[in-house]
Amino acid sequence: RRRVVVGAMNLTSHAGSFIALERGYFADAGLDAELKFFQAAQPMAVAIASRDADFGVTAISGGLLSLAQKGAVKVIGGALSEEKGIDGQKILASDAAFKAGLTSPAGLDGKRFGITTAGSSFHYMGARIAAAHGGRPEFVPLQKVGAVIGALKSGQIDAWSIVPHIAKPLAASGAVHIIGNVADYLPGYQVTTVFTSAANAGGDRGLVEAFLQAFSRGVADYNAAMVDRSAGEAAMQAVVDIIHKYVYADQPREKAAVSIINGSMRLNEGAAINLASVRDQLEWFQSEGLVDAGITLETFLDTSYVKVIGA
Amino acid sequence: MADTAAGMAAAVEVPFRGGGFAPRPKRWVGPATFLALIALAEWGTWAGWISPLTLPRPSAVVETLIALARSGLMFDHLLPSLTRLAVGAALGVGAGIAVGVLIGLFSHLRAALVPLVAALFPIPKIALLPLFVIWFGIDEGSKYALIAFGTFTPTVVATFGAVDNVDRSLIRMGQSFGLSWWSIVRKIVLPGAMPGILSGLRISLAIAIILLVAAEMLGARYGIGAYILEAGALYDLERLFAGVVILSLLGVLTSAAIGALERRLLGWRG
Amino acid sequence: MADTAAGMAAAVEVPFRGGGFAPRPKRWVGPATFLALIALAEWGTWAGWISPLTLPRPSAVVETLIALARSGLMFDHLLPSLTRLAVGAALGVGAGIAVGVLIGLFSHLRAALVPLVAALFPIPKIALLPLFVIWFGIDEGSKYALIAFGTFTPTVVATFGAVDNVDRSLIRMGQSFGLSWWSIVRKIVLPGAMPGILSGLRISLAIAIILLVAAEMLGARYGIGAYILEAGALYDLERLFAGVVILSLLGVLTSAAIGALERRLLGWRG
Amino acid sequence: MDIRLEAIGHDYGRTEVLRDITLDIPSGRIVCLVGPSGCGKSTLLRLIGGLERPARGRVLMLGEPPADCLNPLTFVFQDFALLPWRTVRGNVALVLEDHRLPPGRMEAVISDVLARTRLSDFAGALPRQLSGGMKQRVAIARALAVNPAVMLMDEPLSALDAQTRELLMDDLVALWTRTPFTAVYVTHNLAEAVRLGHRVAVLSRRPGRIREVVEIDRPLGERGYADADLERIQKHLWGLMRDEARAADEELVDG
Amino acid sequence: MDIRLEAIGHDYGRTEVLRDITLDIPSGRIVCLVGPSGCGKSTLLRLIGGLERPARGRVLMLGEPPADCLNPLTFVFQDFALLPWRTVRGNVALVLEDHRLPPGRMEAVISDVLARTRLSDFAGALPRQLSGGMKQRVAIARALAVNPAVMLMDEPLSALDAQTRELLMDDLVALWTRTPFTAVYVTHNLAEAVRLGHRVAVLSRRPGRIREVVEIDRPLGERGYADADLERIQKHLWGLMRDEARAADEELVDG
Ligand SMILES: Nc1ncnc2c1ncn2[C@@H]1O[C@H](COP(=O)(O)OP(=O)(O)OP(=O)(O)O)[C@@H](O)[C@H]1O
Ligand SMILES: Nc1ncnc2c1ncn2[C@@H]1O[C@H](COP(=O)(O)OP(=O)(O)OP(=O)(O)O)[C@@H](O)[C@H]1O
Ligand SMILES: [Mg+2]
Ligand SMILES: [Mg+2]
Repeated sequence: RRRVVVGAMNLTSHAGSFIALERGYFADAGLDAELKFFQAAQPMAVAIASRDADFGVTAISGGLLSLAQKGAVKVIGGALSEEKGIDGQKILASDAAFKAGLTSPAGLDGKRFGITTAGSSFHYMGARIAAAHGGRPEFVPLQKVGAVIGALKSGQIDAWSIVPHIAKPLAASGAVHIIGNVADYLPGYQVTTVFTSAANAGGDRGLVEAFLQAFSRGVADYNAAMVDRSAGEAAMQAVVDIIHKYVYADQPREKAAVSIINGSMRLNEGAAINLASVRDQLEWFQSEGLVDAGITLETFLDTSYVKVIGA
Repeated sequence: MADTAAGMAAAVEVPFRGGGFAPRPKRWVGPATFLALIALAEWGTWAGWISPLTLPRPSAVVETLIALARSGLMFDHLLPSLTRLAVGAALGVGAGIAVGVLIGLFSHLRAALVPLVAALFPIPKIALLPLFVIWFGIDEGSKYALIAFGTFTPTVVATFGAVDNVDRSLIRMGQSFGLSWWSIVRKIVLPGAMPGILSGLRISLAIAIILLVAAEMLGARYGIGAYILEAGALYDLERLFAGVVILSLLGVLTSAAIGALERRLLGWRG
Repeated sequence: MADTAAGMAAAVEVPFRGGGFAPRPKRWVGPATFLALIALAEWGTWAGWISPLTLPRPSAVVETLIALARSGLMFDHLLPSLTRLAVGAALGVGAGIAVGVLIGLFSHLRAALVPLVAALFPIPKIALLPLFVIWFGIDEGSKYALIAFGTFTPTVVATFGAVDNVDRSLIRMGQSFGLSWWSIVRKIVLPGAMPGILSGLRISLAIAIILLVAAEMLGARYGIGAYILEAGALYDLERLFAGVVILSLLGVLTSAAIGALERRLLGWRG
Repeated sequence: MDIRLEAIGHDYGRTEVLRDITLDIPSGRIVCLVGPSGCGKSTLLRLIGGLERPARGRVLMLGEPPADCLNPLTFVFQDFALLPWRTVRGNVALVLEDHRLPPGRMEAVISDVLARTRLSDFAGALPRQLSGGMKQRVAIARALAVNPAVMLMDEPLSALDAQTRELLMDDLVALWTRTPFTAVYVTHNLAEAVRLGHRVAVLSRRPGRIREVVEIDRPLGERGYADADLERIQKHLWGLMRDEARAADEELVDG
Repeated sequence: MDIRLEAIGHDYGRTEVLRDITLDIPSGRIVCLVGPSGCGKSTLLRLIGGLERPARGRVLMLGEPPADCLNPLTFVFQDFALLPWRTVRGNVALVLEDHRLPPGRMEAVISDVLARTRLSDFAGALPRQLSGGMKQRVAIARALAVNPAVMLMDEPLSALDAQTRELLMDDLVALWTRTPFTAVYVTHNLAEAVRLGHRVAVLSRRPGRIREVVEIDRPLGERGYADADLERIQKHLWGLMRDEARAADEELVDG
């Protein structure tokens, strides 16, 4: 059995990996998988470049594109994506900004929009959503999701966008308000992708295929249990149990379950990837001068493993 | 009595005009200040004129610490941090002392390395974090490297300064008695540089503790720094302060340890 | 000649056994080392045995710097950073010197504050970042505060150490001539403490530059620290190194400025 | 103005340093204090100058200090105690600045004392540029600037080399001959004591007591570089102190 | 073993420090070097000891050093140059350790020299516990331990107080009387020179040249504390040097 290190974060969007590991799908595919946890997406990409990890799931960011350009990593499939009709990422406004009139994304122009770092997915979303109404927000880099939450709660930034299981409890507390859905602006948005080192993608097809196969089984289980709810209540509770081992592990099961269920978003079946969304993201990063203009889709994308959608 | 001797002259006692400008230890003031500040914070947070967003209640911090110790998590966080500190600082300080002594002894090395060290000194280590991951991996390697790198430069500077400050007349004495170069280095230069090296060590270890948090920004699940960062990200002030208190104690302990080492090694200073 | 005087005795010239242990400046070695290292990196990245993941090509870094300067963005980043450094360091150093002098002069204050400062010293400033944001807001306030706080403690320590080290015999002289307390402080203690205070300033400003990156982690779009962080997030090594080079130069310049200040203020040391 | 020490005693912690010292310092005369190392000479001088308070006994000033005296009891220290960041002129000015002299007066006083100590050419020099002997001349100039009633001199020449010491002794004699001053002069050096002292008080080992007070009648100006009479007194003093000096030297400083 | 200086000259940068020094140091005698401050006495001693290379001229050793001599030219420094982290015994041992003596020999040598300098009781003391006089006795013991052919002493007593100086001079005379040693003895102090020197060489101001060499015949043991004959020689020497000493003292150290 091949040893592989799978990079993950303590988020429901990584459920595909959790389920594949817990239910032995990796083992079935001949892989001896180990999960390695990261606090942020950027270090995970760096870790794959440095061969500390073999596979990861993360948003397309400027850092990922840069590493791909340096020949270190390759995107091989899709993971999380926005889908009309399924509760997706929310656009938030702080209480103060809301009271001052920021009640819809149309008012984002000139507002302080929280992001973790320049070139992060938050940066892309904020810019695209505001641009839909002809606006340009001021982006405030805060490094960590926790810091963005704090800044939004205390009204030091005006707006942010984030996955539903974080957005909903925040809105419930009254400190912030949901003013829109990301899916309305970026339909089919390919939020996160599966990626590996360029060496794996180019030279170890067997390994990559094995991983994708196991990962896809995990994804299928998740979608069935949590998104489509077609597998029944017991199956859903079983998946929640698995996810709870990794997400909100420090909270009691009942409390965590609510958040986990709230946060359910579609993962791409068979790790299919939405090429149109990916292209749009690349173009935006390039137009902002965040990544080199010479990067092409081929530079960072290997579409030979999974189905391409939206092309 | 004075009058009998000096006749009419007035006898005045010499007025006292000395004293002062000599710090006297006041043992109770230090602890009392700490207690007063903590009591103030407790009262403020309890009465409400300090908002819980501004400062956690001291008693809550203490409770957090106790819970942390009870659950055994304290140990889970301390062990990796202490290991990182020990390994990283040992590497950085060891290399720093070696390079510092070489710089102190050889003019060519000094000319080559001193500007290099001066240029490395003001580089913030967090800025290099992404590079360290590529160079040393995401695991313990990059954490050791970060702490080692952070302690290396101040140790070098302190060490070659200490070697420079070794009394040249002692070295001349050694030469005048025909001592070999190696004897002079071993018996005169190194012991003579020891006080300076130890006080450099004090600074280096303080820096190592400060860098712990930066080192644990990347890929650490356990460790005091990771604990603090997590608490910070969650705006959990109790845990944040609990972590800070642990680091602060660690700093005080390290400093006391070096004090003990100094008393042992530098007893000759009296 | 010797033989005529000493008869049969052999005349041997005294062998030389001094020298060494005295560093000699070698002007060309320092720059040469820099150039050699840069040339090596250039060659390595060009020939491919240094991967672009590990190190950027030096010439590309220089190009980035030139482009940055040409586009005027350099100025946009430098201005806020220099302002933050100036305001933060002025606050921290000013308060640090004041508190340090008071600690040096008054035993009660010393007993109260020294343990406090010792406990604050090992607290990593990045750990407190979330707290500073709450206390001082996400804008310039928290950045000034972070730099001020980071420079405050080392300045206090250096200053009261310097006051303690003022030659007591000079103070006794002042008293013996009936100088007022205030005259002694102003004319003897403060000038006497100046060398120690200035060398403390050197360290404090180095720390201020290092803290710039941490300070600009939260909510800064412009600034050298923000530029470095952004480059790190984008894994853009050219820009990362360009930023680090700017900080390094800033450090070297600050150090030179303090050197000039020392030559001006401490000319009496000769 | 005379000084009288009445049964002075002093301790540091549990160490008795001085015991029952009674001594008169008459106006216009130089009283030398000699004694082995650590017998409390410097302590006694600090007590006289008011820099410390005696544990027992009193130090009395009898009579008025001279009219324009700014600092009746003025020290000259072994280590010169010059401010290294002030010039020669600035160091002298230091002790006048607090006194709000009429305008021009300060300049006049400084020029006068620098001239008397032959330092006029060096007014702008910094201490680090001066030899030890010159530094001590600056310290003497500074002491003269406040026109003291009594000079308290703590081994003023012992940090100097033998030749400079010789030269400065001549200078002191010349200064005294022009305008006699009162002084308590602490020294280890018996040659100095017999050259400069009208009265030499010999202290015993710690706790310091007065063993003998020797009067020397010959006028200061007539005492030569190597004078047989003085040699005799010096030999007598050495006889008194020799064994104690040896014992004091062989004492361990601590533990 | 004799030492001969042949037309020694030396410069530091563009300053000429010594000029054309020719001098013999005969075996078993003490040659004193006196001269004003900065005239190059210490430099000359360093040249003799091989710690610096003369710019001009040669320093020659004539004849063989004694059989068990470990370090023919051995210094005694003004500032003692003891390692503060070693005990008295350790400081003496330092200069023997490199010589691979037969077992037990080192211990024997150390005990012997400590006894000769009356330091046996202080073998375990650290330098900081010792008075200046004791420290210099340790330095002398250390020098004796290597059984030098020539002792090069650079103002060995000038860091000590006058009384200790007196005591140590007696010690040196006693040591020399028991086993005469050869020495070059630099001093500022003419009293020391006439007490300890068989031959006194007077140097001029910088650049140092030899102005006069005075022979003193009277045996060391017979020279007393204040001796009329010696006083006469001392006066003569002082006459030679006085003006130069004054000029040297009034020189600014730089700019
Ligand atoms: N401030 C002090 N605190 C404690 N002990 C002191 C203090 N000052 C002096 N002593 C001790 O008091 C004794 C007398 O000291 P003092 O300096 O007066 O002697 P001295 O006669 O001037 O000696 P010396 O000849 O070495 O100058 C010494 O044993 C000294 O260690
Ligand atoms: N290493 C050196 N480099 C440059 N100049 C030096 C050096 N050593 C001594 N000098 C200069 O050479 C001159 C002679 O110095 P030296 O120490 O030999 O004089 P000295 O006669 O021993 O003086 P003193 O009586 O003060 O001990 C002085 O002017 C001194 O400043
Ligand atoms: Mg004294
Ligand atoms: Mg000399």
